[in-house]
Amino acid sequence: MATDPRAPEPLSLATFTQGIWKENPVFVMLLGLCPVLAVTNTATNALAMGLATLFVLLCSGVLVSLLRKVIPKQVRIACYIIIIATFVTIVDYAIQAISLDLHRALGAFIQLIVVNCVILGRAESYASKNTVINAFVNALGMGVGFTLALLCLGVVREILGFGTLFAIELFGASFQPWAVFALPPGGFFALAGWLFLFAYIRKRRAAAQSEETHVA
Amino acid sequence: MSPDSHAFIFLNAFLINNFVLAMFLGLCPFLGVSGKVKTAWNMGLAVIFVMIVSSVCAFGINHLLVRYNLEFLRLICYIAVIASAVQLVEMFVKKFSPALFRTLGIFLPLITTNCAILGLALFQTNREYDFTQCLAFSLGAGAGFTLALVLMAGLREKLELADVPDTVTQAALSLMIAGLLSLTFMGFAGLGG
Amino acid sequence: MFDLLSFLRPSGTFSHGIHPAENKHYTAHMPIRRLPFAPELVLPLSQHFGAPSEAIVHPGQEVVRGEPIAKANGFMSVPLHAPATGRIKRIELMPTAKGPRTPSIILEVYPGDSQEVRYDFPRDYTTMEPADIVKAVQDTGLVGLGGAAFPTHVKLSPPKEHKVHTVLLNGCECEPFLTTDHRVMLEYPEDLIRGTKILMKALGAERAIIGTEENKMDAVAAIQAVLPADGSIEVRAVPTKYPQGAEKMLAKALMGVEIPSGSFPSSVGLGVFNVASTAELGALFPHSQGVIERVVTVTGPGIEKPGNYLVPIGTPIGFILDQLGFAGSANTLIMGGPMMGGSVSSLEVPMTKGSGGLLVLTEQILEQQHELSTHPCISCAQCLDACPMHLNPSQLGKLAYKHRYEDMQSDFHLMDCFECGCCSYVCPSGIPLVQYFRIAKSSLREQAARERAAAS
Amino acid sequence: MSTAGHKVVLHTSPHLRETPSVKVIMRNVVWALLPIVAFSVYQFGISVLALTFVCVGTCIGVEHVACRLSGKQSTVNDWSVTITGLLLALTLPPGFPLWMAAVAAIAGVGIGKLFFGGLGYNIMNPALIGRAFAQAAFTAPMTTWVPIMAEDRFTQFIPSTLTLPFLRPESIQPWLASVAPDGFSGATPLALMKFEQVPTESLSLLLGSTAGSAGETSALLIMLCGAYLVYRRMMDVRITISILVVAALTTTVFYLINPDTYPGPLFMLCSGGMMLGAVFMATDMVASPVTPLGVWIYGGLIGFITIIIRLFGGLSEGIMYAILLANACSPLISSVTQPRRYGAPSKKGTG
Amino acid sequence: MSDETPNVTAPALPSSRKLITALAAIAMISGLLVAVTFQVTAPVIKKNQQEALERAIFQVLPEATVAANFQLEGGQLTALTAEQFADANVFAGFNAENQLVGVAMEGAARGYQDVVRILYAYDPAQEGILGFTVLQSSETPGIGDKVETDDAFLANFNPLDARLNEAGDALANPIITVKNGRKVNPWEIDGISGATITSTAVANALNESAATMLPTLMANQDALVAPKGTD
Ligand SMILES: Cc1cc2nc3c(=O)[nH]c(=O)nc-3n(C[C@H](O)[C@H](O)[C@H](O)COP(=O)(O)O)c2cc1C
Ligand SMILES: Cc1cc2nc3c(=O)[nH]c(=O)nc-3n(C[C@H](O)[C@H](O)[C@H](O)COP(=O)(O)O)c2cc1C
Ligand SMILES: Cc1cc2nc3c(=O)[nH]c(=O)nc-3n(C[C@H](O)[C@H](O)[C@H](O)COP(=O)(O)O)c2cc1C
Ligand SMILES: Cc1cc2nc3c(=O)[nH]c(=O)nc-3n(C[C@H](O)[C@H](O)[C@H](O)CO)c2cc1C
Ligand code: SF4
Ligand code: SF4
Ligand code: SF4
Ligand code: SF4
Ligand code: FES
Repeated sequence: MATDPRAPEPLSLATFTQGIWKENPVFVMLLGLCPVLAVTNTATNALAMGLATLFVLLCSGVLVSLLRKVIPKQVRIACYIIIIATFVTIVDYAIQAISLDLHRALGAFIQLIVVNCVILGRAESYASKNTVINAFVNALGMGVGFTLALLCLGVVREILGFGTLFAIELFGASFQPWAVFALPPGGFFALAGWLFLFAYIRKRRAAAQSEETHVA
Repeated sequence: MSPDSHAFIFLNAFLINNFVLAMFLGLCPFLGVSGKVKTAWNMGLAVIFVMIVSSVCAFGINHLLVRYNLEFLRLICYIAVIASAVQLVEMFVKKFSPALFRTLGIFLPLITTNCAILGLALFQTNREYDFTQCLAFSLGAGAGFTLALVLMAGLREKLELADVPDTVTQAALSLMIAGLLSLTFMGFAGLGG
Repeated sequence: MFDLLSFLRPSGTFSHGIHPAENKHYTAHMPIRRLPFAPELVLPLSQHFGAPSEAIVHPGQEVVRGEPIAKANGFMSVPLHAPATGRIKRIELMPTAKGPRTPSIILEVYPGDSQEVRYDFPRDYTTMEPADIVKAVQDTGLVGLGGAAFPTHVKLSPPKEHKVHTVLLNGCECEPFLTTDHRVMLEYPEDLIRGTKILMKALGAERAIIGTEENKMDAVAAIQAVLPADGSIEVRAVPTKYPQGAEKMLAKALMGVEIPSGSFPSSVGLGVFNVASTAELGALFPHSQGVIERVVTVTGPGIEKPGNYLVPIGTPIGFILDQLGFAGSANTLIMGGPMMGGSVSSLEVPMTKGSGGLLVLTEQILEQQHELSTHPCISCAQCLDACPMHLNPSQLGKLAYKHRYEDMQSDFHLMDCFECGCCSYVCPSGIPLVQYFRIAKSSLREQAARERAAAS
Repeated sequence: MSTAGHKVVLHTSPHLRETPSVKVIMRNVVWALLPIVAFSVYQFGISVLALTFVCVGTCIGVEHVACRLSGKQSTVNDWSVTITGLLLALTLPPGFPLWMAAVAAIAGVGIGKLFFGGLGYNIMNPALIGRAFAQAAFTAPMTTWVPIMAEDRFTQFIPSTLTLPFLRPESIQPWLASVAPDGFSGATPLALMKFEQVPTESLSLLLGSTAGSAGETSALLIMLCGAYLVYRRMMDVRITISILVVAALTTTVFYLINPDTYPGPLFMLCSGGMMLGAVFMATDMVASPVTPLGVWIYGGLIGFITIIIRLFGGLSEGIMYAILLANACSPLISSVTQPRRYGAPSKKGTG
Repeated sequence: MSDETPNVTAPALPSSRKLITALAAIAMISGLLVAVTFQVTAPVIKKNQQEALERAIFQVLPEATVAANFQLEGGQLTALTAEQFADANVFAGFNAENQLVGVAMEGAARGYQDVVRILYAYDPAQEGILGFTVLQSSETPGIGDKVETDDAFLANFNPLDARLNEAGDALANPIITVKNGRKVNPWEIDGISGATITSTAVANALNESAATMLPTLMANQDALVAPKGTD
């Protein structure tokens, strides 16, 4: 891989954690937003979607990394897409076998994992250039980061939209749910809200830091 | 209007269950290419175009797959065939209408493999639309995408001149606009029912 | 605002514009009177649009009233004449209304002198060739007294491809408070008609229309009494509305034509001149005299004795205020009218050829308005409905706020704005739109100049 | 007096201004809204009074706190947020739980206005965003109507009004039975028309003796209050006119096709939120186009969409969504209808 | 070149044979993987589907212990095997004594947001509808989904009159929704206030399905027999 500008990365803790916080695919990179918004009206759906994506990320990451010396550059994207589509199909059937209700709730979005930019992006920019172990760890980090982000939304939307969490009633029958969070606009609002919150925290932290340096 | 009529299929994909604002399909290009109204128009045209191409392709392939009982290969085939069909058409356009290529061309690679296109193919298969229904569906979906994109771009251009608080990032702003648009489009629920 | 029925009303005016309180009652009825000579007159060499004049006197030299003291520096320039008999004291940098200090001739007036104009060489325009008239007009040092101080003779030599058929005389005086042109039309109608004929001759125009606003019907009557019998000159009153006096608006009102963006009136066969300029021409030309004084409306709530005064060019503002008395300890002094005039920074600033008004506004009046300037644009569209150029000041203002000057120019025609101030006047958010536009224009001009410099 | 010691104050032109400031305009809109609020209180009693106070109070509170947090000077004294509160209250059902009204107010001012930078920068009508949010979040309470002129409306709250925060409102059926023993249909004139083809008399619509949102009752009163603003030149009447005209025309077309299923134009104009929306909400200048032609298009769009939703949509009322949609379109409308400037070269010339 | 794009020299292509081989190999691997997965999961999925259907059937026919699949087409009622459930449109429920307790059929109509699909139970003995369950809907949570939970609404179905007319070729009275609290006749559905549209969708689905299915179904009542060989 002499032509590659980026040398394979040594394995480190950051390989795993960058996907969770610093390069979180949803909150930072804003990738793969369609499933993030479409299937997070309940925490269960969010978790299932997250795990499905995680699975595809891991498998495709490992396979792409394994085959990285074999696949010719010119057809690499096509190969990645075929690999990803394979694992997505597998996940799709697996979920149908596990629970039809879940499959119905997630709808076409399981199959749409194929086009999720996170996965192809990882395959192209990381797995194809790094060792299998690294690819695995990195994909795990990304997948966990993606799942956590989905959960962040799913939890908020389910609690507000239905008054439940993982289908367990939280507040009793007289609770008034805020149905808007179960509806499409609520998805946008919740994600915008999280982004706002993170920006606010970041700003506060930056302010605190600059004050510190000022004092020092 | 009957749920199977072409007019209703169009209207449903266009307004009632707008692809972007209600179905959450194609959000990445929606957020990425909605900064300028002019770009948004061109992008919208490109999407309509690709949607029709892929809808037709998907319809044909599905026919074959069903005939040979190979439905489990559907996803792989869709994605491969749509991508190559768009590539082919792209080459064709580049050759015969460089002007058209300059307006649409840059967007084509961006959209060939995104949720909106694949979602369209999957939905039309699930709903068992016939050929003309597929056309109505893809036109409606493309028009709905374009409408949402252009409205969004107009609002974002307007907000470029606003004093938006600095804790509101560009992404949060776009998502909030999308949320409000989505809230607005709820008014079309049940239209034509 | 929200003028629903504008399209039903007969034209005869332009569309949009505003109706500010006229405030002409302070001075409209007061005949023109002479103001005493200040002990020292300050004569900037650049009182007009174009190249500064070149001094032809030296300190210590004695001059008589009416004698040329500076000569034109090229075609785009005019000479300067001594407004009083006296002695040249110095030639040095002095403050002017526009701000920066410029070279000026300082003339010490002889207090005992009778101050008669003895500089007088008769000539007859009817026998002169147009080219000679143009040259003679330049020698009078006449510049547009309507505000822009554009040399009049330059306007008499339009580009070859333009044929001027009609001369429009601008007697609208749409600015509130000012009554200079009104009094001139009322008191010197013969001079005005003579001036008009000179202009027509110079331009080869068949026709002239004197346009004024409906609030000056007495002036219309005065002029009608002296109109030539052949009907080549007529006088017409148009609805009172600001900025009716802008030449583009006047052309629309009187002729129903629009002067194309970026062109001179001559491109549609028109020549537009202020009535005071024309009357001055009519008075000076037959005697080959130069401009040495002009009528100035000194007015405003801050002035004790408002009126229309014949003021020698170069009289410092401080002297006028001392003569006429003023109220309050802090005032804004405006050269010109409240809509377009600029406020001056020092009492030493002299009256020049272009200044037809001195408006004194007290600090309280201005403070009452400061309450306004607090809000962002609320898109109320009042400014769009006011802008006589049919621009979009709302959008221009928002772009200016974000320093997007290029977009203002390319997409929203910033350069068509003539800074009339209608938009600022109506803006309920108190946005200083005109100020923004001025800054934007000068920034763009500077940039263009830099680019030109870099290219060459 | 001598010029010695005289201070010269610099100022840029134009030196005089004579327009009412934003504050004065907004204050006058508040005046114009007060009679409508008063009439609503008269019809529905103290519940609407409480609703108004909660909406206005919350709106003002949210704006004040947000300004504080972002270190800006509080902008509540420009009165615009008071209008938002009043209009929001007028668009809610009279017995709407107060805590939900507060949520609607927070949503309206928070995500509808402050998120985008406050006065002048909002992209849609904040009061309507508050209502749309509430409609999507608390749909059932948003479609629970009560009869006017209930016997003890000045001494008793409608039971749902005082629902505790985060809880569902209790059923108002027993209360309804006690105040309207002869059977209150529980439907607005629009819902009656849409779902049961029962028309309501035009006179009652004009006078407002029908059920509905707090402020969507008397078309006549709303027109009068709007006329005051038009007279003071503080409202763009072109928008109102175009909405009403296009709505009437659209209705007439369908009415002529089939007078049995489709209502007539008078009914359409006077029922529901049409009047309040056309007079007070579509005219919010911030979210409407600025160009003269754009304003007509904007109004026409609202009128047309409203009628289409009313006649063919799932909902009985469409003015709110129509206004929000037209708000979203207004930047586009403005940009394609830029006025032709004075002296612009003819189209061919520009090349 | 007429094209404006700069002419970049492409990197030397490896032989196309290599490209095609790589692609084909990948495609083969993936095809294999997918095929295997499909083989493994297909029976489980089918079982799941069948179970889901039966759960729905037993939900609307709580007294039934066995269900049988039938296909009603062209005026004919044909018995199907348990595996052919995908082709069935009539499901008969029998109790422990092998007595017919009711028939479940599907109906669909436009609701507030999208089409509402329901499975409803019809009792030929009482000529009435016993209840229904929602198979698919995207109605608003908290509003439209009340049709499944609202007690007053469910009380409409004990049973809802769906008698055929004298000739037996149409419903005697069309099933309609009336505004909440206005029900007077046994064939009317008392709508949920605030969810009139979804209530109407249920009525429309019932009315349309009943009107088309019932005449033939009642004519072929005798074919509705319990499946043989079940215990
Ligand atoms: C906003 C605006 C208002 C004007 N109003 C007047 C006016 O009332 N009277 C006038 O003579 N010139 C007015 N002018 C200047 C005229 O456009 C024009 O330059 C002038 O009449 C030419 O005559 P002059 O060169 O003799 O001054 C105005 C210009 C502008 C931009
Ligand atoms: C129904 C109604 C009630 C009003 N009540 C008051 C009032 O109580 N106090 C008041 O100052 N103006 C009230 N006004 C407005 C006044 O008539 C007047 O127009 C306004 O105060 C002028 O204020 P401005 O000059 O600041 O615009 C009311 C207007 C209307 C239409
Ligand atoms: C966000 C939103 C969601 C709605 N969802 C439903 C629904 O799921 N089912 C329904 O019948 N009506 C729904 N509606 C419509 C109204 O709640 C109600 O049906 C309509 O106004 C008729 O009122 P009525 O049932 O009291 O006559 C919804 C309305 C909104 C604004
Ligand atoms: C005629 C008029 C109508 C208005 N209508 C509304 C309205 O419907 N909703 C609202 O929140 N504010 C309204 N306002 C107030 C103000 O424009 C609003 O608070 C801004 O939209 C906030 O940026 C209105 C103001 C005027 C002058
Ligand atoms: S306002 Fe300006 S243009 Fe009008 S008369 Fe006065 S100086 Fe001339
Ligand atoms: S100052 Fe310029 S933008 Fe403003 S009204 Fe006058 S011409 Fe129009
Ligand atoms: S562009 Fe405006 S400021 Fe510049 S010269 Fe022309 S009118 Fe004057
Ligand atoms: S700039 Fe001023 S006048 Fe123009 S729209 Fe904005 S607020 Fe209104
Ligand atoms: S995730 Fe849908 S377009 Fe990227």
